[in-house]
Amino acid sequence: MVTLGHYLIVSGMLFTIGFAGVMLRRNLIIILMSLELMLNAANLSLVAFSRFHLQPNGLPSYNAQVFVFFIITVAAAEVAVGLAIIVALFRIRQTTHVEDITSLKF
Amino acid sequence: MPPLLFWIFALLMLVFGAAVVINRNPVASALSLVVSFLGLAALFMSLDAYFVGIIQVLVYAGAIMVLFLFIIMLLDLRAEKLRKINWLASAGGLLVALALLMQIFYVVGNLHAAQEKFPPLVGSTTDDVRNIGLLLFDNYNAPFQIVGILVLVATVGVVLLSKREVR
Amino acid sequence: MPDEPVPLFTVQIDGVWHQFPKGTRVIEACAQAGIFVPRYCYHKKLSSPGNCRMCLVEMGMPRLGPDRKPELGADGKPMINWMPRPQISCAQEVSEGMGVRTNSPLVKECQRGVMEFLLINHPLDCPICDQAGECELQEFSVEYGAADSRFLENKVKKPKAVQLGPRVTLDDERCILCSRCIRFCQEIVHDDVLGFVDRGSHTVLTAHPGKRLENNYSLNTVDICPVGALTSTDFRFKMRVWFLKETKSICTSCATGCNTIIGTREDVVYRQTPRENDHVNSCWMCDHGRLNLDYITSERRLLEPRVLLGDKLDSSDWNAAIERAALQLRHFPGWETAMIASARLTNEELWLTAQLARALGVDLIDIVPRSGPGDDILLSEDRNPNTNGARLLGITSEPGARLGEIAQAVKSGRVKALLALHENPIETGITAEELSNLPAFIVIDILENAVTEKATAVLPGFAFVEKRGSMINGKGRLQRLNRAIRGPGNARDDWEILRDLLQALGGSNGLYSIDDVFRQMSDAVPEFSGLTLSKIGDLGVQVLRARGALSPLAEAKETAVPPS
Amino acid sequence: MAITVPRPNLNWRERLYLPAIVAGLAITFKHFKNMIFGRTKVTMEYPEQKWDANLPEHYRGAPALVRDADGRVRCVACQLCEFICPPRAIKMVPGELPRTDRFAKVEKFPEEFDIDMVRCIFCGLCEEVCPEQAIFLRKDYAITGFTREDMVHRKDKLLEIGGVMHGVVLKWNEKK
Amino acid sequence: MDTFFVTTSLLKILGILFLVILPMVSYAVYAERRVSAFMQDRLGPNRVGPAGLFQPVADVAKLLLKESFSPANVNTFYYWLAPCLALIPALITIAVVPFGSTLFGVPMVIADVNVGILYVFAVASLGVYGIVLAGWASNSKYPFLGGVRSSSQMISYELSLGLAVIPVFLVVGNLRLTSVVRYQIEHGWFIAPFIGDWTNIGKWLLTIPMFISFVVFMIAVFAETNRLPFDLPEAEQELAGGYHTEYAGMKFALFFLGEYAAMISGSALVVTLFFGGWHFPGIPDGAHGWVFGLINIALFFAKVAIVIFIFMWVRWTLPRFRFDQLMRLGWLFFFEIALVNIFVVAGIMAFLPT
Repeated sequence: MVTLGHYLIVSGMLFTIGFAGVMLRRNLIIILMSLELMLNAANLSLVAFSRFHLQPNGLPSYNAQVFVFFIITVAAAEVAVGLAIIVALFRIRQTTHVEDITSLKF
Repeated sequence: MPPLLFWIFALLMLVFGAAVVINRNPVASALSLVVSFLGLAALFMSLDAYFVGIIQVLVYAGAIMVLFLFIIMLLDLRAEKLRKINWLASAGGLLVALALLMQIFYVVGNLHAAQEKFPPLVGSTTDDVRNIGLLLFDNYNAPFQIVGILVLVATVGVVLLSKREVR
Repeated sequence: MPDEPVPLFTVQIDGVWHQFPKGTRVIEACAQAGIFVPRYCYHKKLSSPGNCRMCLVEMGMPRLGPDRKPELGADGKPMINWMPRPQISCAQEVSEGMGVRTNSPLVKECQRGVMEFLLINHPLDCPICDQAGECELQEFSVEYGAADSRFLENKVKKPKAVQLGPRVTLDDERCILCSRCIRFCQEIVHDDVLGFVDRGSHTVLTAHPGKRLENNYSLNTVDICPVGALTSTDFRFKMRVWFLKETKSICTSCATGCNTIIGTREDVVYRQTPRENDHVNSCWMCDHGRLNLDYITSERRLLEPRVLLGDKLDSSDWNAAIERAALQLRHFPGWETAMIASARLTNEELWLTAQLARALGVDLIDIVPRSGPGDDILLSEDRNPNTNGARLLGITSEPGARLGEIAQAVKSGRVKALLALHENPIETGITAEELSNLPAFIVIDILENAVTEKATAVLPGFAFVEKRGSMINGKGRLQRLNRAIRGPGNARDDWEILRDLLQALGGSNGLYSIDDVFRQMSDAVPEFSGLTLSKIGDLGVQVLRARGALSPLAEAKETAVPPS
Repeated sequence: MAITVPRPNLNWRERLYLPAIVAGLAITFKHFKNMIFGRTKVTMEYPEQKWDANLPEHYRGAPALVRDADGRVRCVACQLCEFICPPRAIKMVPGELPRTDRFAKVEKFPEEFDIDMVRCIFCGLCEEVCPEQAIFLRKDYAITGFTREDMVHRKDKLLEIGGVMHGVVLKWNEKK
Repeated sequence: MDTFFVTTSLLKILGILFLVILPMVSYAVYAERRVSAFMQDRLGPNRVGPAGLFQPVADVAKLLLKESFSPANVNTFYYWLAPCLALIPALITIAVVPFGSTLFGVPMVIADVNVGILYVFAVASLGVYGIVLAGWASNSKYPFLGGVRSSSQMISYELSLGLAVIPVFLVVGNLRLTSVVRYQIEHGWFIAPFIGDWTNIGKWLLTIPMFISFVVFMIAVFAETNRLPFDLPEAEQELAGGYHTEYAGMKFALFFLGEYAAMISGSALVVTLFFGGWHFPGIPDGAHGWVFGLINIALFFAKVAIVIFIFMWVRWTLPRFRFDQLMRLGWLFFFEIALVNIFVVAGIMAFLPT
């Protein structure tokens, strides 16, 4: 039987994968993708809690799903801005590698 | 949802999530992320959150990842594959990540509610779009407006950032 | 030629005054003035009987005044008294103050009339006739003849496909009775076999009773026949001449090195004809050399390199074959190796052979002499085309002098490696059994023979029509061979084989083309200095006699070339 | 020099483009409708309907060798067609007629005569150049085969297509 | 989940896929060739079988028997993956479209989910991967340009596509496609207000924005399916075939079939959203007998066929746009029209209760 714990563990593992990606990879685009993984891990937890904590009328608590909606929206905006920055960086430095971009001024 | 399907989709999501990090080719990473998100959307649906699941596919798989793919292809990142791996830093990062995972296991293991089953739904979830919409426009109207402004600002920012300097 | 200066005569041709040496025939004077006079019976190497009447021109002598001095016209030149009738220009020699008109209405009328007479009995079978395309009757009837025939009667029937000799077939209907062939046999070969019989329209060319046209120069009559009457039995009906790609080359059947044109189509040699070179062969060549082409398409041509793998001679690709051959050569020291080169090779190949001998440290090297009865015309006693080249490049000092030594060394087992280039060692007295006992026996040749089976490596080369290069003829003239066709199968140009062997033995040598080889050779050989393959030209360069006295290497006997 | 083509000034109705689009759709639909109801008939359904009957007098189909009224192959292997052929479709090997032949005086005949119909461009130059009126372009146009080898017309095939030609000049029978 | 549900679902999936959609896809190719021929006063394929009806079979046999090779220097895995990705999204869109009323009491829709139209958009947006990957993996400049063009075109027109249908759902009040059909049965087709209660003024008023919605949606579907006049990704004259230049044999056929499958799903959506789905005035639904159930299914696909014909009709009439014109049209015209249209419908809904 699948319990809340299962979802939380899976969510935690996904978060860890994303975290490891941010820590290990030096490619800006991969780092951005890993960030998305972490955000989605949080989403999974939120939805799991939403299903777990029912409203008095017996429906899921939709507050959490509204949060997920916001997270997805903000993530989309973040990716757009992030990728725009990466493209701008690439035009100047011809690289997307974080170790090559160490000076603040470019 | 049958446990079997849960495990299939969870495994799909985790394996391809790991593939995102492990793959040296950015295109492969991006495509792995798409599959991972599809698994995640399935998990959302297993939690009776159809709207969120579909939005996940629509926004993430359909829009954001296309954007990623687009940028990767346009930037021609093939040279990145040749870089050497800093094994020391990698080991350190992995250690920190493992520590985090241990912590999560510990917390979830000690969480009482985590051992409980999901309570059965009383009402029908088929109207979750309506319910979420009502909640969004009633209780969360102000945040919704703010997110709208945020998206607008992001749009302007992106246009500014990606504009080539005209001389 | 007498040493005293030849007097020059002033002659007016078509209104322009020219000067010609005494003795020039008018037709030649016109040619030197750039005016072509049509002719059939005239041939510049033969006498002028004047029996075709095609070369009629108007002539005139200076009008003499009462003082027996030419009267001068307004331009200060003599006035000319034109003769009322046209004269043949081939039999008349120029004289002082002579006038010639080659394009007057009278001349044109005469030419048209002569053409019409010639065509009366000439069959209109150009589609069949082998001469079509190089037929003077065809050409002149376009240029000087009338468009239509007015002849309504039946044409005279004459013998067709008459075997004049073993190599010449006559079609009497086509003969226009110019007598070039008769005069050639009389004047050049001194073998008087041909003549005309019967009268008028029924005159035919034939061999004298009991004689045949079988001298060694009979095919030259085919070349000089202006129409398709005399045909080469060998070439007859094989290929139309306009398909033939003509490559200037030389004959390699004897040391004379007659200049030739090789007619080929799609890598098939169809005929070989002499090319005019007054230093060598005038306009002629012998039948023996002309027809010595069969072996090029022989069944026995070697088409693929073969090397000994295990105990079997097996086909191989060139890289492997060269490598194996080089390996076999390198295995033995120079004093255990002998080389039999050939005077049929070009200078370039002999040069590379010499280089190879030096690289291997080989001292035992010679060529196989080859001789046969010569004649006083063109055929040389030395049947090798490049003996002088072999001498000059140090392959041999006296051809064949060391062959016995080589045979002895092979017999005694002192020599363990033998390299034969375009020669069969059996001719030098080595038996097949001794050859099969040799640990290394490398053959570069074009035809398979009894000993190629005994070889440890067989490297197929090219025949003379397939390669470019130079040779020195018996009179010390450096002449050039040109490639007429591509080689068959997987065979390869000999100089490339030798170059690759050299490279396999000693690394890169910077030779990428046959011109590179000649350049390297001309740097080292003083006789060749300043020359390149292209500078040799079509007519060759005298390299051995040009330096003062006759080179001791050259043959003593002069080739009798008729005065030109 | 570049020429700037002035763009026409469109009024608002034209700028809407919709009337033009609708008009275009109407035109294509009209053609569609006419085709459906069989009112348009522009295509000839080739294998069923042949246009042999409509072939013009000077139609240039497959080249072929002809015999004359005496049954003699008219070709004397002069190879002029081989020479003139622009795509080099013609190949022949000339041979010598035996002395015993009725037309031995012709001396020459084509031992092999191949026309590669894959290469042939039906230009008719071979017919034009032939001094013996031996090769004619016949009206066969559907030349098919499964292999390249099939598409090479050998001498017998060419003679079969060519048949007997009447009314040609019989030069070898008459005065000569 | 009971066995009955699983069994009927499987039957529906297999039936609709193998009996209807796949034959329809292959015959759409044949129809395209015939229609284009007729419009150009030709005959089109009429050799294989009666009236050329077996042409698709011959085509498939030919394409299947062709050598399936990968060119040198392509990214082999993605090169092979791309054709599959191009076909699958187009096919699974059909899952939420009601293609009939009921048959033996079983609703004729594979998955009647409450997020129907969102599902359609979500799946359709995955279709771009096939094309982008094909363009990128081919490692060749024309396919790459085609792939880039295609993805920007599809992303751009997805906006118009989504915005164009919002008025429909504003009126219906539900994202289910079955609800859309039911609404139209009760209130008349969106595109034809005279069906049903024709005295209702509000319905007539709504027809104007609905027609605009229909036109914008239709045009956006043209762009989404890469069909002329929006076939820039595969413009032969400029891109030598675009993203599938390097493909041959069955892999090429998958792209081809994907394009037609997308056209069929698009047509099915148009029929469902604006033409009352399987409904036709006067014909009862499947509850009155299985014959009517079958008739309803036939009706639905007949309507789809008509819309497909319109697709072909337009293709063989209009010339291709230039790429900047295409993008300008999408972003500066249809996007705004669709937005304004939403406000108009919202206004009508607010002030004119039906």
